[in-house]
Amino acid sequence: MEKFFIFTGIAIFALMFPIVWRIIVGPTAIDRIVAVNVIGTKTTVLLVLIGMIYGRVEMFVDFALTYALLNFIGSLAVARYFDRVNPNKNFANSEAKEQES
Amino acid sequence: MIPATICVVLVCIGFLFFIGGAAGIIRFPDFYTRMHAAGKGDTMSVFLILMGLATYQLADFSLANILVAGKILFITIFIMWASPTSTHALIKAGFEEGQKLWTPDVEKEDSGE
Amino acid sequence: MKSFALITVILTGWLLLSAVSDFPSWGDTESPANDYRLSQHYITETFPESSVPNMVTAVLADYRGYDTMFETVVIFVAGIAIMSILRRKPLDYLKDTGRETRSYKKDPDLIIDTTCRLMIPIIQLFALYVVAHGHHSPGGGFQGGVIFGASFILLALSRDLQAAQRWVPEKRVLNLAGIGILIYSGFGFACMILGSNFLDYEILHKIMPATPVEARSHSMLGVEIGVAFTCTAIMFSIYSNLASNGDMKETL
Amino acid sequence: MYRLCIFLLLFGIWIIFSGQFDGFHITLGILSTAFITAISSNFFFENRSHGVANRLHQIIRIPWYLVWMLYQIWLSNIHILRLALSPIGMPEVEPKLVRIKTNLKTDFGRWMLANSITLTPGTITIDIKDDELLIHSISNLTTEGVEGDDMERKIAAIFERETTN
Repeated sequence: MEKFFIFTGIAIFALMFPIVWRIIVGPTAIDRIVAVNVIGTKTTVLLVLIGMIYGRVEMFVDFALTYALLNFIGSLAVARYFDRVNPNKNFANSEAKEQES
Repeated sequence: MIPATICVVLVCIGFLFFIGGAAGIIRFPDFYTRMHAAGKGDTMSVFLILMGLATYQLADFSLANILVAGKILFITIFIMWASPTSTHALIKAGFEEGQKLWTPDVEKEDSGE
Repeated sequence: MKSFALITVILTGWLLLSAVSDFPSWGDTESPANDYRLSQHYITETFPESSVPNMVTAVLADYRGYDTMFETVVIFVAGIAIMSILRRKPLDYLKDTGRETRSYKKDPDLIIDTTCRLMIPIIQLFALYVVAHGHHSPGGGFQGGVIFGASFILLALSRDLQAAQRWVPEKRVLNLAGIGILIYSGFGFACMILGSNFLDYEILHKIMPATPVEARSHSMLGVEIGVAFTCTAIMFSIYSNLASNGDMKETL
Repeated sequence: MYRLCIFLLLFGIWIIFSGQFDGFHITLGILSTAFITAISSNFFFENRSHGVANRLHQIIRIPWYLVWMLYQIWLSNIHILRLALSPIGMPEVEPKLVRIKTNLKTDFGRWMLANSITLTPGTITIDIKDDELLIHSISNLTTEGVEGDDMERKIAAIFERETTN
């Protein structure tokens, strides 16, 4: 069973590489950020798996929870930052702009 | 033996969804559709894999193991709870930044209806 | 200029990597760190001496308590430094740069707001759990403090900085940071008053309902609470100064 | 009364976190839970005028709703998987922005609706303003799905039964 966990961990790790490709080529900044966010979610699972392999799940579960939490706060902060970079667009006047142009 | 089997099945299905999410992130044409793959593929696969691990944890039944399984369940709930919100926040940021909407006929149509 | 930076980075990286070959190999029992009898002492004697199962916490808060106390002071000083560089009176700030205040007021988003509202108390509870179980599981004052600070930052992100400032005004933040260090050094001075060395917790069993060994464990908890106070306050202070450019008006 | 409920709820979460039942840790748990209750119990419920019966009704119904949601998320993932692995050209992908109106009155109901939409097949809520939702939908099938009001009725049955809002 331990081997199964190790292989799953390696496979999840390998799945991060395609997403790293998206981080490198991603046409806009926000594409890259989405990809980083996805890698963060995978890391949460990976941490629990590592805990299973080492037999110390009760410790690694705390790490995983903290990591998920910081990942969430990070993505919210990035979203806020993007709003601040473009402060004059929002739900109401995006329609107006479309009609003008 | 039964918990181990359930664990293997759940982890494998979850991993399949992870592959789907990764393929979507690479292959989908524009930001919004990639967001679909990122937000959804992750939620369900995390749920399945963590549930599988929690089941395996319950194989030798004791109070400590029940609590650890509860904690894993808590992580799952947290991710299911936070993921829609962060997906929404990111897609809203992208929308307000003016990301182009991809449609099959017209490659470069402006965002909007 | 960019290529110069690249060459510098590559050179430095090569230097660091070449130094790796001088390290003892992984898990080497003959290496200086493992050979010396101090590590043996930590591994075998930590639990009998202080009744703390987590060795790292015992080393951090007891055997090297003096070191950790000044780490806390470093965090405090970092917060004060960032504040004194960025913080200006709003009016002077306007005169200096001639920039208009961007009245960037965003109405809170319903979804983000509700999620964060439901999440904040649970995050705070988790932070207190990390602090309180520092001697059992990984964690302790620094980590718990950062998570607690993150809950305030989450409020500032989901609404705006003013909402978080109403809850923990700047004055209270700085008071908390000071109180944290005061708690830590207070434990040290209490030991001195009772006639022992600075931060030698064993003597505290005279004023605690505990045996000398348990007194060390309980004092470590107290010390970590102090660290947590400072970390929380300084985390939030650094965030609010950096995000609002020092004037506490605009938010990220 | 309200604070007592919050205290018990948080203490249950603490027990799951902590996993230690000696007196020392339980005391620490009670102290920290009381502290959190004192400083931030106001965050939890906005509308406190619901009666006990109403709350019990919600507590019983929410798990069923969650199970239904899980089934929907399952479908959603199958859908995404099929789209992502479909051959070159992706004939089924036809992204579209949809605006729908909702009849839900309370903020919490709207929050639930928006998140449910984000989690179900092929749709993501981009923005929500008063009773109008802007939704990005990935294919024709999901566009039809989101315009029905199945989900909205389920949420209304749970959260807006005889509300006094």
